[in-house]
Amino acid sequence: MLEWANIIAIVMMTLSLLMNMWRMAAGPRTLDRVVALDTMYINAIALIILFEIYLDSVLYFEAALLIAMMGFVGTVALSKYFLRGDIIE
Amino acid sequence: MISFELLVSVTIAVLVAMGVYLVLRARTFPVVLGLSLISYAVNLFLFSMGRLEVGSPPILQDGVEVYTDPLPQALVLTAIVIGFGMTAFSIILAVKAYVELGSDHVDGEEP
Amino acid sequence: MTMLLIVLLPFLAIGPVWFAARFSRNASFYVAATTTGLGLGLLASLVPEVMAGNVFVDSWPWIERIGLNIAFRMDGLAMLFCILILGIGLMVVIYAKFYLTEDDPIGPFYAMLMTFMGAMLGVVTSENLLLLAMFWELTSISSFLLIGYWRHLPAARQGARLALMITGSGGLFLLAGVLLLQEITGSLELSVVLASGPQILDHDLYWAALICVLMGAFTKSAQFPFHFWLPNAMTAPTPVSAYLHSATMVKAGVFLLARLHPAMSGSPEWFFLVTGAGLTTLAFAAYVALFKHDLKGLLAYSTISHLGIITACLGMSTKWATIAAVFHIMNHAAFKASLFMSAGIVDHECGTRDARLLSGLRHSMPITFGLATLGALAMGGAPFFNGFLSKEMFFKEAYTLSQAHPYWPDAEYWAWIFPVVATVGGLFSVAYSVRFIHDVFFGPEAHDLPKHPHDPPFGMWLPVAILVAVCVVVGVVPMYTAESFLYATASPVTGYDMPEALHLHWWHGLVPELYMTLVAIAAGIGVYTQWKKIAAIGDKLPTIVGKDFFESFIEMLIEGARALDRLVDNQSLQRYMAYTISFATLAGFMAYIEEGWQSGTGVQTPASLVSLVPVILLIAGAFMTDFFQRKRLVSLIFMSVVGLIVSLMFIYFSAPDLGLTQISVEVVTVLLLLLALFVLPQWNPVESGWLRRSRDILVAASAGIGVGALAWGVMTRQQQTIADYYLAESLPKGGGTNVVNVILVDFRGFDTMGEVSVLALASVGIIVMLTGKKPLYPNQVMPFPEERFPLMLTSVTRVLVPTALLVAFYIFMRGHNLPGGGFIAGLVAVVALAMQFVASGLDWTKGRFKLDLVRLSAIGVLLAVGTGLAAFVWGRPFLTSGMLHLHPPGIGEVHIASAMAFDTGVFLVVVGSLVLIIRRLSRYQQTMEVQDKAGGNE
Amino acid sequence: MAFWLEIVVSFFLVAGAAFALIGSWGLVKLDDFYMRLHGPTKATTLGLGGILLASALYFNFNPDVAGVSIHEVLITIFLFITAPVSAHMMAKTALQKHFDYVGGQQDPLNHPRNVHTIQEHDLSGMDESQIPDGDEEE
Repeated sequence: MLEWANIIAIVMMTLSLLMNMWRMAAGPRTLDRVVALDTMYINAIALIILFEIYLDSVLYFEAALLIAMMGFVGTVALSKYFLRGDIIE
Repeated sequence: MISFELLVSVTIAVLVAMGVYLVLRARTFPVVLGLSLISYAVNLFLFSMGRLEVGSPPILQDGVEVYTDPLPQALVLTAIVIGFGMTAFSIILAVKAYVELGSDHVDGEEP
Repeated sequence: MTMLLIVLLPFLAIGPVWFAARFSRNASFYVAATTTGLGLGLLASLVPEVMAGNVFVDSWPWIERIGLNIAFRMDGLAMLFCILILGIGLMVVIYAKFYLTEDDPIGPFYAMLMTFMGAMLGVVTSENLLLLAMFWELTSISSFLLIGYWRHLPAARQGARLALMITGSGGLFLLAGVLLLQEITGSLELSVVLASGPQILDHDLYWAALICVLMGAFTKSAQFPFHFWLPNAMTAPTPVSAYLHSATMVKAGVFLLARLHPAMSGSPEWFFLVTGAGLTTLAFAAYVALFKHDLKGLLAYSTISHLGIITACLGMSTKWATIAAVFHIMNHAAFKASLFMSAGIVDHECGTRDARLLSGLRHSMPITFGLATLGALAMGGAPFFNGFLSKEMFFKEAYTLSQAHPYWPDAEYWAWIFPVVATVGGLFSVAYSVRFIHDVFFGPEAHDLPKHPHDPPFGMWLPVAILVAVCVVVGVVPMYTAESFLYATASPVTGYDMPEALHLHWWHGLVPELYMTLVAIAAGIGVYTQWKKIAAIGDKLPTIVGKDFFESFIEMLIEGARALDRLVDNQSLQRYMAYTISFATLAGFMAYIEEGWQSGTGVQTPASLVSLVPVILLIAGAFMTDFFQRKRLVSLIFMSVVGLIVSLMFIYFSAPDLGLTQISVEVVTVLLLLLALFVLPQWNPVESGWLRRSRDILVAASAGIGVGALAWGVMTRQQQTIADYYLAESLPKGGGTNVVNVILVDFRGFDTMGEVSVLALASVGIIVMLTGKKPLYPNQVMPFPEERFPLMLTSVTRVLVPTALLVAFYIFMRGHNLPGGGFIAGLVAVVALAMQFVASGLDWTKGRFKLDLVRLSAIGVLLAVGTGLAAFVWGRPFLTSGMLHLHPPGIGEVHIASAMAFDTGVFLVVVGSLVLIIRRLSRYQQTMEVQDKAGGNE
Repeated sequence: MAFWLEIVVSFFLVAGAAFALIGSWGLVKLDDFYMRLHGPTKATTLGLGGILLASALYFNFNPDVAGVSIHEVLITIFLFITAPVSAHMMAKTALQKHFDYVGGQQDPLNHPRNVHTIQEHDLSGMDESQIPDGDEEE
């Protein structure tokens, strides 16, 4: 059952990734793309955790952790770029 | 049949093609982006020389016998970092050129 | 051993000579003179043996694979040249001491002279032909330096360049010739080559080898049509001209002919080519010499002409002609060196060497007048001088040729050309000798000279006197002075096929050569009296100036190269890149076409439909990066999608370390590009037409397909891996279970060390680029006077940054056993610090984060290197790692491998360099903002 | 692995994924930027929380998998701190840039409540076309 649940979850996550990509491509504003990118990062974390459950392995948690961190920094930097232009003042 | 080998090859091909197209643009910024894309492709290419294995990372564990090839990974790891060094250097070169020359055309002057 | 020492001595003296010049000119001079004298002494110890007919060969293996040995050979010919080089060398060293003024740096001069002397000695004593070619090129290079000694004179530089190009390329021909000889005879050793004369003559490659060797010899000896570099080299200081261009270097060419004479002569090719070149040069150069106003120019052409005599003699290749050639080599060296020195004295004392200005110097410079006259008589071939003897022998041989020869058994009317040309050459030789003396020393005394002339100091005329004495003594009593010596020196040239005895005399009775001499002398004096009229005729004849021809040839080459360059490179990077990439792609496809492309038969891993999605995303991301390339920011966002998916792929395909690295690098790259984008324009203008775009798409697509096909071809084939070694040895030898990290810090630690050094260097380069005065350039103004640091962000980062640094530390510590390590930990720390910069600004952070980042990365590099060096303490090779296993209570087992220290070094370099880059770039922008504001207020 | 645990884990997995999917669906479907921001920041974050919870249960209460894993906690904390902040930043940006929103309301920055903000800052002399955001055409 868990296996099936896992696979369903993975399919759903990939679907949402595709939707994010659609939003990213469609825009219309650049900030929409940034939101989509941020969402993609979060979905990627989810995918990695699902992958871990699938493999019964804990070797990939750091990747999830780092993606969470990097996604945040990336989004913040982009937002700051819109706000101020100069991201590091 | 779709195989991972095929998918990765297609990926590499697309990355190279897109990267090359960007490298051929007339402004410095796309050229830097293109170089980044090409270096993704190159990293993937080198990595794939160790063949593609799912779920057998080269972390030694008791009772696990199958590991993927660690050597290309080690090479690619440094390649990623060095690639970053190159990107950083070229983008700052672009900034400097723009500031000094007043143009970010790759030839240093507006056509 | 003695021979090696003779050759090495001058080279060993280079340093001391130069060094001594820092103390005094005299010290340098004494070192140079002592060295030369010592060489002469060493040579003297060999002379008796060589005179007795012995040949010494010493050999030490050097690069045996290509047949190159350090081998020396001392026979009569080598001895003759050694005596010339060292003897005249000594004269020149003494003369130069007085000739050079205080302004001329004497240390470099003597150092170059010593280099040349050593190289020349090497040429004449080499037993190995390849060694000879090497020394040969060294003479070209050192003569280049010597000719260009007065480097402030453009003419000197041009002359030096010309000489180098002609003699240097001749040297390349010689090298080819030598290799061909090796091909023919199977050996580079002279003893073998000299013994296989018939084999060489019969070989198919004889022609090619002969041409190559002759090119080398003719360029060096300034034979027509390669003569023109020699007059242009007369811009050199006179000691150099006397040494290189009369006595030694130009003789290297005829030396080569003489050296290979036993092996390569005896064919019609040899006869016609060598004799033809010699006679042409002889007559042509003697004619030109007559009309030269520059004394050294006159002497230069005279030298060419005399070299022509020697060449012609060697070309005739009969027993007596060969002996005449060797005899003339020594005679010419003696009188021409003395004349050059006399010309130098005149130049030195009068400030000019223009024959039109000089006049009547016999009153003010009696000693010089006497010595120069004697030298000129020898040059003109007057009886009782050494020049007379060898010229007589030459005339005799030329006359003999007109009578009969193996190639034309009966007397042919055209064969008269030999004695006629010889006589004409002699005639002009007499004419210019007379002119040299009469113009300079006779006539009314000149009063408008730059300097007031008087006789030079003793040291300057002594060498001239010694040489002139030799000329006279040999000329008057050849049977007691030169006979046995000539016999010994000429033997190797004739292949030890010598007449019983030589019987040198200046009176042979009323023979044809005597009439030829008399005609030459009488007509020569006649020509001199009418030389101005003849010159008027000569001016009307078309002249081909070799130098101009050569210069225009070089100009043509350069122009051709430029045209080719313009064809492929129109200063457009785009076009250049397109060509380069197309060419590389094409080359790749050529390999496919040639070898045929097919996919491998290895096992393929089937992929699920789900795994198709990331690939689609990646392709879409990459495509959008291109599609939106004109909106740079959007393009950048799509690129970071590509980075994200690539790192997911790494994770999926069992490379967690790579995934971690990729995602961190991705974010740092985005930060950096955003920083840069703030300065750069936001959009790309539309620039490419559809044609250009289609071309680029074509190039890009074919490159992509090529690389993709290659990847597919490789991946579907069975793999030969060396991974098993690393997997098996990682724990026992590297003390870690994360094999990737163990490879990085241990097995391939040397590579990693290089790579962190590159990273550190890149950051240093970036600092340099962003340092200095920033030019004012219009830039995006700050759009919103909003709060600079959003409160929420700032507050959250107060918590997040320490957490992130903790994560970095954690990843670092476990890196040896689980995914992580110095690179990744460093990147995480960089991102954490960058987050701090974004949230709170540079100034805030700087107040709390006081670290010299340059020093940090330097410490990192040193730590990595130091860890490697530490292995030496335990007597292990560089970068061997040691291990320490600790069991502190509560934590479990802790490995402390020395690799940990190495990894720390990596960590520090990554943090230092990357933070430095980011900080420097944002500082740069701030400076520009300040400038913008200042500019706006004015 | 206990059956009940499997049920719980499966439930959280599917539920979490469903929330994430809904979040992305919202990102695609909703009409203006302010609305679209809701999907990812709320639904997706919650969905990820569900998946993380499932993972924590799976790895910590599963006798088949050795060891204790606290990563999920770390990630959860990290995510739940950062997600609001990034959402805040983006919303702030959108406000600043006067993004339109559906429903006929005026520019939020011109709302009476916000007028003083504008007065405080002298916007004159600022050429807004120079704002870097990549949206405008040259």
